[in-house]
Amino acid sequence: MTTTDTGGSGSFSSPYLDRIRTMRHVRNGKERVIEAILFVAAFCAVAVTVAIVAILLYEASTFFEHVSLVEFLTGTEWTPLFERARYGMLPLLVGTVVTSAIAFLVAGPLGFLIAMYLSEFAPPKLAEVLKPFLELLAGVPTIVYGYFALLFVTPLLQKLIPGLPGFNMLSAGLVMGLMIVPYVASIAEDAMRAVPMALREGSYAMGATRFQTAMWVVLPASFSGVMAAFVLGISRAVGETMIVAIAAGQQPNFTFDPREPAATITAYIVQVAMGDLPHGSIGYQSIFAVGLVLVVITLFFNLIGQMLRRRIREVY
Amino acid sequence: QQKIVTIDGSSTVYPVTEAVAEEYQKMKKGTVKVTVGISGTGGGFKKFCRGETDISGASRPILKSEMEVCRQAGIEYIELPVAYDAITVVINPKNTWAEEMTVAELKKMWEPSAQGVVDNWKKVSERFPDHPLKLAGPGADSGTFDYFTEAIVGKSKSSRGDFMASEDDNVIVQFVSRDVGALGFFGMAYYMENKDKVKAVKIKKDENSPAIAPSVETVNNGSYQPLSRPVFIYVSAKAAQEKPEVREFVEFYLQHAAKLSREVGYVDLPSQAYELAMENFKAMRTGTAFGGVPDVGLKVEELLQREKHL
Amino acid sequence: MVTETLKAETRKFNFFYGDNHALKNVDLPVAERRVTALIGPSGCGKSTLLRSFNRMHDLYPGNRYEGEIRLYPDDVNLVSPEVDPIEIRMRISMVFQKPNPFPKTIFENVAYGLMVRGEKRRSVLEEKVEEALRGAALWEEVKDRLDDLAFNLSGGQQQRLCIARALASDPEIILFDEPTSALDPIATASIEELIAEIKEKVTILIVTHNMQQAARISDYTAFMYLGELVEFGRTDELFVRPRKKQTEDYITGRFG
Amino acid sequence: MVTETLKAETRKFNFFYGDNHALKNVDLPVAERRVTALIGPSGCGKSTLLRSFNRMHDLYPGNRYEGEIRLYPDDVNLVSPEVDPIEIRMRISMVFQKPNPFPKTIFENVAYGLMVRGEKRRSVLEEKVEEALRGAALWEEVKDRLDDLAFNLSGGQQQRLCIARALASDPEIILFDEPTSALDPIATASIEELIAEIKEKVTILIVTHNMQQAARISDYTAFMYLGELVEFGRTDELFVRPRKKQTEDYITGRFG
Amino acid sequence: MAETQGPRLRTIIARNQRWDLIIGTIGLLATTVGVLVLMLLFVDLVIDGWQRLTPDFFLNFPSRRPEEAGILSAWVGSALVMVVTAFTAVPLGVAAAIYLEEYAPKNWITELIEINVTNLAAVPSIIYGLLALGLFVYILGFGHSILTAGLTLGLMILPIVIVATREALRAIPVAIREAAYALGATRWQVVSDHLVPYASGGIYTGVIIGLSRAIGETAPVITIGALTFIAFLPPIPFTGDPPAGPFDWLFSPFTVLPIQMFNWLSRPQTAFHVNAAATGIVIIVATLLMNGIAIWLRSRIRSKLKW
Ligand SMILES: Nc1ncnc2c1ncn2[C@@H]1O[C@H](COP(=O)(O)OP(=O)(O)OP(=O)(O)O)[C@@H](O)[C@H]1O
Ligand SMILES: Nc1ncnc2c1ncn2[C@@H]1O[C@H](COP(=O)(O)OP(=O)(O)OP(=O)(O)O)[C@@H](O)[C@H]1O
Ligand SMILES: [Mg+2]
Ligand SMILES: [Mg+2]
Ligand SMILES: O=P([O-])([O-])[O-]
Repeated sequence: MTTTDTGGSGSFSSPYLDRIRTMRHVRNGKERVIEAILFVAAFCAVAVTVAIVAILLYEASTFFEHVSLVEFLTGTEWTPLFERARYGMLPLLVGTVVTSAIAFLVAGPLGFLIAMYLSEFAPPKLAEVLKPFLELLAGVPTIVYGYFALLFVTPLLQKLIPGLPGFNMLSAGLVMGLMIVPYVASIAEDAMRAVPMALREGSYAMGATRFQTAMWVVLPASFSGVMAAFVLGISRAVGETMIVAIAAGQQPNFTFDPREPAATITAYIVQVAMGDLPHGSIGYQSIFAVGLVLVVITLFFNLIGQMLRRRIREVY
Repeated sequence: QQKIVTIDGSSTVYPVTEAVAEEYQKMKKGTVKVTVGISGTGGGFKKFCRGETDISGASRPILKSEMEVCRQAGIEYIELPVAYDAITVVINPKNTWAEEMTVAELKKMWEPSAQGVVDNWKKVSERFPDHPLKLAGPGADSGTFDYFTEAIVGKSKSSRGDFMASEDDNVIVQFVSRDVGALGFFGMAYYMENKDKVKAVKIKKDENSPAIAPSVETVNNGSYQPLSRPVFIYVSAKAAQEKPEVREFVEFYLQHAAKLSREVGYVDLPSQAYELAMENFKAMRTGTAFGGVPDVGLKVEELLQREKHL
Repeated sequence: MVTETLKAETRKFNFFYGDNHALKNVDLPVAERRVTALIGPSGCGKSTLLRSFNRMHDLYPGNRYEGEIRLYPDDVNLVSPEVDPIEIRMRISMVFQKPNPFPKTIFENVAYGLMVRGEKRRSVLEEKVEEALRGAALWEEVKDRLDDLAFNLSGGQQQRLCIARALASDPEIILFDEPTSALDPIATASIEELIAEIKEKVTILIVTHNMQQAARISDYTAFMYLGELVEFGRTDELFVRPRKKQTEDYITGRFG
Repeated sequence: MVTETLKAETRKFNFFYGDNHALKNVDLPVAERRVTALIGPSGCGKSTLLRSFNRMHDLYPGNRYEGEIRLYPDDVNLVSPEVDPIEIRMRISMVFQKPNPFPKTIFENVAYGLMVRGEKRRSVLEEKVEEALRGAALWEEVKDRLDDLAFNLSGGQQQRLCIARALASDPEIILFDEPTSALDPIATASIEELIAEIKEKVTILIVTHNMQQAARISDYTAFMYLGELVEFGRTDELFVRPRKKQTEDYITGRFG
Repeated sequence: MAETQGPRLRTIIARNQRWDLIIGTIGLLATTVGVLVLMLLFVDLVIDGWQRLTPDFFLNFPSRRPEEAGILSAWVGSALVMVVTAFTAVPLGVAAAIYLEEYAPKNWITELIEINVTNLAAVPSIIYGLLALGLFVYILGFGHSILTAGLTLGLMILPIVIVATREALRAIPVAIREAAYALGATRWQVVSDHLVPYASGGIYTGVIIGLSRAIGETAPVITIGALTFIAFLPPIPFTGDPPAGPFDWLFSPFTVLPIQMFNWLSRPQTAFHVNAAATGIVIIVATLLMNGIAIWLRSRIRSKLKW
């Protein structure tokens, strides 16, 4: 057995070591300052949320001093700026629901099919060519979509549906659906791609076709991710403004008929904002009140969506 | 220090002011900047009385409540009429039954008690067919809306709320042009540009008066009643005194208003009206000729001579 | 030496990942109802060869087969483009390195191969599933929880489930790619036992990096190196008297 | 039998990944300017021990050291919270399993350790970089392309670059974590040669899963199993006459 | 000898593969619908507006005469607003991402920040308009200025920048971080010498996508009250006399492209609608160009930096 002893010379004293030691405190101080700065930046995200909530709550609270919450949530007439002011926001809510539902009926199936096609069927080369196009579709400004809905889609629809008014929820919803297709498709595709290749190989090795593999293995494995795509897509539609403001008409209309014109929550906000905002008036506060409702709805959908998305990440 | 003239207010007056601003800035070779916002008459006055703007466009006279706000903020103003407009009631070109309407019929459609009730032409009058009625008009911040309700319903801002309200008159054109049962109203300029898409309703003051269509002549000769109206700019006296560019701009405005308002589709005032206005401005005669209550069917020369009050 | 029936064989078989020439002129016989083991250092092409047998490489673009893999008794070249890879995969199943059960119930996992074939009769499915699970020595452990998710099984059970899945559709050959490398010694032993049992019915081709395992379970062994088949022979002979220097170095642990 | 100088030693050293007790009462001496190899089956804690020597575990939350790792000659406990991990890392460098050059030029890669120390003089940097690249037997191959991106080198060259990077800042110990397992045999040979050379100057601690490699290059070998140090001794003795049954089983390939 | 199952299987396979064909075709069609809509949209705009796309259109101020009107003040306004937006979102977003990815301990504060960022990304843009109206316009008194618009859009795209930066940071292998730490680098040295440079491609991509989103955004800008006739340019940045001078451009009135488009769209004369379409083309080309650059950049990073 070897005998060992400690000590001796050794190359231990590096020329920089003294400096390293003396600089330790300076270094740590600097590191801490930087970390603090970065933390403040990260905390800005929270600050923005707090600011949003605070502003909305503050203005809305004065609104609710004049308007009862019950009327606000259950009334079917919304005419806050007129002589006979009514503050029932159901018409706006229904407008929002109907346009979002139409958008979802377009974007859900289409987005799902596209995601499945790109992740399971398309030759990789083709998928690489098609995907940027879809992403571009998501990049088109919404005002352009609004223009498209009003001046292209609506006239087209009027040829198919006689008597369709010039402003209607159908056209706005359809175009909005097209707008969120890439968004839904990309989240759903992410989820499907997260399914490990090993599962697919397992299925193919049994002699399954692409369709069988997609439906019986990939889809169940990515199910919650696909659901997340749907939910987040709906949340997008609920918050979309310019398309509905331009193409759906801006008249609060308590109807579920998609052929009718109607205002959504977002459309009401821009409509009021387009005039002047008489700071402090009930009209001014009303947009914050409905804005609050909008935030609550989108937040709700978003939380569900994130939860579903996280679940699929946890599994794989 | 940059020289900026800030203007906001009526969308009806906007085309005239925009034209003047454009010409003026051209003349000044960009040394003076003019911004023209579109907030509607009411919105414009709110900013004006907060001292945010130098000039406010208005398609109706200033209201009592607005006068009060201005007074409290110490804002004095000079009221200057710049053109005539005829609020035009429009229907779909395929609508054959409502080419002529009385003020009473319009009232029946628009008064607050119609809200949620009058939703069919039949409910307006027996002579109309059984067809759904769809209404569109400028929003609640609009002077056109105020004037229309004053003239038709009898009380400013008094209207039903369940119509398609838009500050954007073009939206109203679209609305009416695409629905046979639709009816809307806006400034004449929009009608002139969209004669192919919408049809103007001839207005009868009452059962027995003749039906008059809006046009330059009927406005000028005072027969298109009660929907002819002068439109104004209100100039802050303080700005006019302290900012030479504001003074210069307003003088430029009054000199060119006749030509430019014709150009953008409005009816110009008689030339002595502009002279009188210029006189009033130079003399800094502040206040409004109206007591804060719009006077329907007034002649411009008349009001220019009137006693002013703040 | 006994005479064996040939179940399949590769002939001057080459494989390319794009430009990467991964298999070079491989001639490998696969005897029916015997276990043939592929050994060799990491990256030598074992998995590549194994996966060629059920056309797994068709799933990815840019891959190319050259030469033949003949399947008997019908004597087709199973890598020929005219042959439908799906048919091949139905006839030749595969068990992977990491257990990869589907996110479904135990029953559905095992029945999958049959359902793919369009079998819908519940009674047939039940019978086959039980048979396969028995074959994979898993029946006793799971018979009361066939409707549980397969994810809830242990690693070794999952791997046996994958074997049951492969067995259920009566394949002619089962390919195993390091089926025990992700398992603990006890699970490993049970899988090895299983392989010894099922070779009564099915031809088996297995990749393993564990030479002891190859020695224990296989009848024939092929040693590969850098994409080439260096030596092939009866397992008992190859491990005791390797004919090539490289083989000897490898099995004595001198490299790899 | 020679007398060695002790460069470092662990004393009753324990390590925890959260609740996972990964190292148990390890007592390992590290002789100065010698190569000490850590061997053992996968998951036995070799990397964990190695990474403790330069406080890599400090980077992740929830990790805990217990016991001591003493560094000589100054005799500090290098895992004590009072000791600056940055100082330790400057004195004890590490070379990883997969070559991990920075996506920067060859020069910048090698000079980085000095730049971190605040060295800015170009002449000093150039001199040191050349010295380190010579030390890593890479100078001749790259001297004309020091401004090329390091990614353009081959795998073996990249690993030598990483060794040069570690050498450039004159560390007292270099830790190697399976430095050749991602390399081909030729590159492996060149790295092994290199290690033999640099041990003239630096103390080396190396993890390897290849027993032949441990036998070839190390002076001392430690065999670990399940987080414990089972046996430590001179390499020539340990491989020929292991004292423990487990060690023998492992080096004869009976498990692992 | 086992009999071959070949022929029996072939009929089953043929039946199964019908679905592949059907779904494959439908999928391809669905995907092309997206591409087709994009083309339709663009062609529709181009047919309406291409004739106005002359150099004069870019060099003229808006005018009451449609054929003389141009978008000079609008595109300059958009550009300046984007400068403020970028200066708001980039430092904040990158710093926040670095903190979350490299520094944040696992505790409830960072958890809170995390949840916040994902939710902020889903807050409708119009709500940012309300925030701006309440906070910047009225409480802070920035008025309807370039500063207000830039800050608003900057906050709006903050989550986009944060997410993109985090993804770029996450793509850098742990091995690179460990290599740097092992040489004795401090956390900040690792971040500034390695992580940020290596992530820069991904960060640029995120910023460009964020800006392309901001440049086409209409609703929040309308909400802060920017629907205005502007026929002049803001002061040239950083040229005025101190103290307020160099930054007086920030407080200047302005207009942006989508607002100008919206303004023209609401005119009675169809000639103005042509202008609106032309402006639409400009916006769409600008956003598509930015998106294109981002997509290109991303694919280049992917092929260049293969870890
Ligand atoms: N998808 C691929 N694309 C390109 N080359 C590949 C691919 N997969 C494997 N290779 C290469 O082909 C060669 C053979 O790989 P293969 O996976 O067959 O080796 P193996 O013997 O199974 O090794 P291991 O024991 O590590 O699994 C290797 O050089 C490998 O790098
Ligand atoms: N980050 C970690 N968190 C929790 N446990 C870990 C972590 N890293 C390693 N372990 C566990 O600690 C034990 C020792 O791991 P270590 O990586 O040191 O093994 P090793 O001997 O290096 O194995 P290999 O040869 O596979 O690299 C293993 O059981 C491993 O699962
Ligand atoms: Mg393999
Ligand atoms: Mg290890
Ligand atoms: O915009 P108005 O002219 O209707 O007030």
